[in-house]
Amino acid sequence: MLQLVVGQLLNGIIVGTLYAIIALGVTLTFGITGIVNFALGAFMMLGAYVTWYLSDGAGVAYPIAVPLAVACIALLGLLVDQALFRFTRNNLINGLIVSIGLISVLVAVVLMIWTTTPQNMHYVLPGVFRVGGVIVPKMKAVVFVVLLLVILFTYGALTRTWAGRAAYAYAQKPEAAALMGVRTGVLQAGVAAYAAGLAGLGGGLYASLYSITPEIGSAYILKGVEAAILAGIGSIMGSFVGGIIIGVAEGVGSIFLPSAYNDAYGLVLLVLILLFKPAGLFANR
Amino acid sequence: MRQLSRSIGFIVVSIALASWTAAAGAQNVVKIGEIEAQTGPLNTYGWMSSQGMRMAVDEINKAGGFHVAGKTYKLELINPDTQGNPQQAVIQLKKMLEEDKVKYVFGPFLTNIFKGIEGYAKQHDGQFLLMGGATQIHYELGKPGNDYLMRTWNWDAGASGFGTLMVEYLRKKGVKKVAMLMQNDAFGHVAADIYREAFKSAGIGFEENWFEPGTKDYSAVLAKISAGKPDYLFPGYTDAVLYDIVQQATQLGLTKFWLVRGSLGPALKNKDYIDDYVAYIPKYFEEAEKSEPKVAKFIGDYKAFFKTKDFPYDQAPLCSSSCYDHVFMLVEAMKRAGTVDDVAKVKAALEGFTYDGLWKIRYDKTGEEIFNFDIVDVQKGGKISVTHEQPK
Amino acid sequence: MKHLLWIPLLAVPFVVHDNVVLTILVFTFIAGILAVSFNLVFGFTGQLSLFHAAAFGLSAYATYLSMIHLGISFWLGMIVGVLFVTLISVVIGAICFRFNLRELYFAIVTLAFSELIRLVILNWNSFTNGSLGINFTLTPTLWVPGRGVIPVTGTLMWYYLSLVAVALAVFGYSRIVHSWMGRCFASIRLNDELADTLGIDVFRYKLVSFVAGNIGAAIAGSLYSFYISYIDPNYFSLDQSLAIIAMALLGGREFVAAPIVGALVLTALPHVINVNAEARLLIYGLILILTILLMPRGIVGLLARQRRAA
Amino acid sequence: MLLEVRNLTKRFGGLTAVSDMSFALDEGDIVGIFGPNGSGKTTLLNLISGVYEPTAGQLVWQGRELAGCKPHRIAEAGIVKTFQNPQLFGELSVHDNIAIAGHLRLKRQAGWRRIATLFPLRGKASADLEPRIDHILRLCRLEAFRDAPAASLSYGGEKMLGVAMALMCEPRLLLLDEPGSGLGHDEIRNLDEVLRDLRAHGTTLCVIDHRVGFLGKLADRAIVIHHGAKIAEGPPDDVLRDHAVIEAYLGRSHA
Repeated sequence: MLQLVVGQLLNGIIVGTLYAIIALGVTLTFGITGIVNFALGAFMMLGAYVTWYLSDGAGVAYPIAVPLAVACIALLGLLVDQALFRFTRNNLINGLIVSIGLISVLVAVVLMIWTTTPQNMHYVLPGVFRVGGVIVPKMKAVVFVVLLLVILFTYGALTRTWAGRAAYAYAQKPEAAALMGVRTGVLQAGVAAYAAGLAGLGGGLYASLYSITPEIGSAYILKGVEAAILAGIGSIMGSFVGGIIIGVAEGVGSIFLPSAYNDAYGLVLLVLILLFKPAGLFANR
Repeated sequence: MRQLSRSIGFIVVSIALASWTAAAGAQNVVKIGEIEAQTGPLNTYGWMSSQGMRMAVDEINKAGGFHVAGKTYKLELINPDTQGNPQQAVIQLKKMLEEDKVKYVFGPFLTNIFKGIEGYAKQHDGQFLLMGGATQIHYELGKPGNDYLMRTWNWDAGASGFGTLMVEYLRKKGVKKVAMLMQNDAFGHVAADIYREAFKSAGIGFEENWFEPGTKDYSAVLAKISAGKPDYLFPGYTDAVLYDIVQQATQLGLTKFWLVRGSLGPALKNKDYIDDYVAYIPKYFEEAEKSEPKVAKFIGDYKAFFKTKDFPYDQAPLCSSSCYDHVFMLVEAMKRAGTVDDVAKVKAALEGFTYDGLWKIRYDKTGEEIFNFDIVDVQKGGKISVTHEQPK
Repeated sequence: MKHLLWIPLLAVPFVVHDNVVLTILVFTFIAGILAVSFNLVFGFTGQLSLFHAAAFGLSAYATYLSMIHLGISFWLGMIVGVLFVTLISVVIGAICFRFNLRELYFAIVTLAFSELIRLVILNWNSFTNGSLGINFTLTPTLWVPGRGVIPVTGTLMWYYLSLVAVALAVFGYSRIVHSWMGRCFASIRLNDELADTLGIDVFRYKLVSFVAGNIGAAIAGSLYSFYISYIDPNYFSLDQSLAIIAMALLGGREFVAAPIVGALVLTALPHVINVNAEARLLIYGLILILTILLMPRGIVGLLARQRRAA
Repeated sequence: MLLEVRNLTKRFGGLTAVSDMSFALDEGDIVGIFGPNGSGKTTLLNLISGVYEPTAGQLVWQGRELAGCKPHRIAEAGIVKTFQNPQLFGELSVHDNIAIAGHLRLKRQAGWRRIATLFPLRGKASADLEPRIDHILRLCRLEAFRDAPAASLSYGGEKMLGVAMALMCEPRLLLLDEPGSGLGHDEIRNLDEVLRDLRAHGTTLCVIDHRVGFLGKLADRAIVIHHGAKIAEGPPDDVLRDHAVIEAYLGRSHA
């Protein structure tokens, strides 16, 4: 029993980091552009498809396919931001609707190219680690490490570099930051692209773990938004912890409770946390 | 606000026009309809079957149509996409029956679609045939007021049920305990109800686990299952979930699988990690392609028709080929009945013979299909053994 | 004046003898009730509720199950459904507004609640028949002068039933919106702190608006489920809520009846343009995007502006 | 006694914005509260109007404890405040802004009967607000802008509308936060008239200003606060001669 719980704790943490990478994108875009971009889920889906296509279709080695996919998605994110989201800055509802429309468009495109038959990438790194009866698939461990590094890097970049501080300052007080010479337009575009890139990375790594269908985006964006919110939107490390909280809640929850309610455990936590801390766990207000 | 009324009026008219123009059709054409989800999370069956029908209709028309009572007819296929949404299905079916005057409708495979259209379809009992694969249809067959219904798939349970034979196959292997891991949706529950009984009567232990459709990471529930040490895992239907379940199950030491819906794909991808994978496959194309010329021809035609190099071996058996057969079988029945619009006669004809196409298909007296199928057993390393079953 | 626009709708069945068009309109009217009531909460009070689809589904279940288990008529069942939804909405609304959840937070928490309700309905097999859904064996009845009490069957009867329902909904909601209470809603939407210092009980009127909106959804739910005569947990899906938002936006947020136009377009679209599913999905997405970017005031807003300009 | 403020204190974290403030207002008083910028005047008003919850102390309103009540309860009790930089429903017309402010009047007049007016055949309850709205529009010289969107008003106009909305609430105690700041001469005179009219109708006024402008003449009692504490209270002329006050304004050297 214990090893079952420990195993799911680990698994929950790993699955959680996949939510976290989306949550991170959500938090960044919200902080800088004032909208919640639900299309990040679709970007993740695209990232998965592109990675799969590059490695299984075009025969690019997986470690190279992923960065390529990330670059593509980041570029796409940039284009979409300039073409659409530039006009919905700081308008939550409009941004939401546009991103939902964008989801339909992207899914439609994927359907036209790859149909709905689930795609499965070759196994990049089969096999598992066994530690005292606790089983962790090797690839999952890799995914966890990569995502963790990226999240830490993002945190560092935002707190240590000028651009990062500019972003932070902007998120706190847009006018002031603008006065201090932060070039708003560039900043927003950059963050949009970066968030898209994060989603693309999530997708690229996802492809090595699960089968790919056009619907995968929706589940992950919901979990991502949940994570970002229960952590307190705007907090980098918060979104990380938030993702893990949801992942663990699902993993451990479905050991003791009926697995059919899997999705509920995260939601219940979310509601409870918001009721006792309406701005989220890590919110600084 | 008057603008509002004007715009409403405008759109109403445009809809009307659109549907009327759609209603206009040529003579000597037999319209056949299809109500299936060709997109959406559960579209595999609908998508594949619509492919099969498109091929069949094209072949028949290319061959100059068919002759009934001295007249030559061509087929016109009307297959909108329900997207798995009952509301759309209702409207589409109404359009078929009332405007396009379609008398033969194939589908649906999805239970919620069937439930959605059933109320309306009943009102047209006797005026058309609905030939669908949805498991729920089984429970409606033969009831008064349901003469319009036929079911185009083997039924799991019962004497000639393929499920019974599948369980029997497992019992012969000396299996004591099976753990089911099913989608928590309509078919999932139907399957649970059927196989709970089937395994009980075969004296095999049966344990139920459920997951939300859309789940990707099953390791939690799988870990829980493997703690119970079952002999075989009975994973959900559709490949969308099978690939993930099989991979994650093998990682956790669950290496034996038994399934009644879904393809061999997951087994072949994980052939080095599984020990045994028993699947119900309506027809094992990889083998049949070599042994049966008809099948080889079909595969060739498929590649030509859809301009693709690779034939979806794992998906095709699910239905595209069975629906391909159904069109030919329907045409044959019309010939035998000597009419294209007397639904009752055509139905009687359908039930009156065995069609020998890719499949050997016949209907039982309730209007449910019985066809031969294969039990494919994949061993570690990908060694495959096939058992051909011909239900009585 | 604007009531005149109902007259062409009354006449439609005499002009258009086409069941498909009428069916599309029936779905449009029912969806219209849904969108109009949603717009009370969203467009007029400024609260983005994602609970609307849940209210719709809950009432559908409550109506049918109460008819089965209490042996009451459809109309009583609908009242049960409405009361039940009212009760749930009061609880959920009170929680959200008492803890002063705003914008995104409100949206997500209401979404969370509807997801939880969906999961309960989905897994409470003994009572709701779970994912298999329920096939209705009962039909609503109506007293028609000269013909007595008759069951509501056939597209034509449903057409008029749903037309009356949506007309009543529009009438009722415009009474609210153009009253002192509508002004309270507007003040909350525009500047709730100021409203507070002017003596308006923000909590109370947010709650009133939320509940009033969900009641509309409840009525729509009972009608819809009996028209399709089938319910399953998909009624609660997020897509439903999103479709409702799309209708309200496409029609126009600032007029009570405008969302009906959005409902018409989105209901009719799949059947007017005959393209494959992928293309249809593409078009749907483009419509949403272009509406926001090119006509944020919606179709009716656009027409209204043109009229003012002319 | 109308309102009694007892040892009112507000701390934000370490900062004490208002400390141990006590004073009383009688029916019909016009009290000016003076103090340099950042001396805690606005915070004091926000405490009285319930925008902030006091850290300590009481607000006794006609013998009833108000501290901790929500703003709308306090407004209903009869205390209404205007904002230093005007708060409006920008996209609504001037008339509608005032009409919204009529909510309390409606509530007092119609009570629960106002629910009935939602149903057909019962007339609009807001109808009987109109004469009052017109009166206030005239009083505040806003008739010309009746149907203009509030956002289109000049700064002075916006401040006037703020006062007009406060009047529509029919307060027994009106708290004005720097009503004069940023106004031109005519606008000041107009404001002065409005306030005198209020006094004539016996409305109690509590006006804060950082400088002793026209209020000096209007107020019949002045309270000077500095660093959140009361340093002087009494007739304006005496108070403004007080050493502490001069110090607070001009610094020690001039004392």
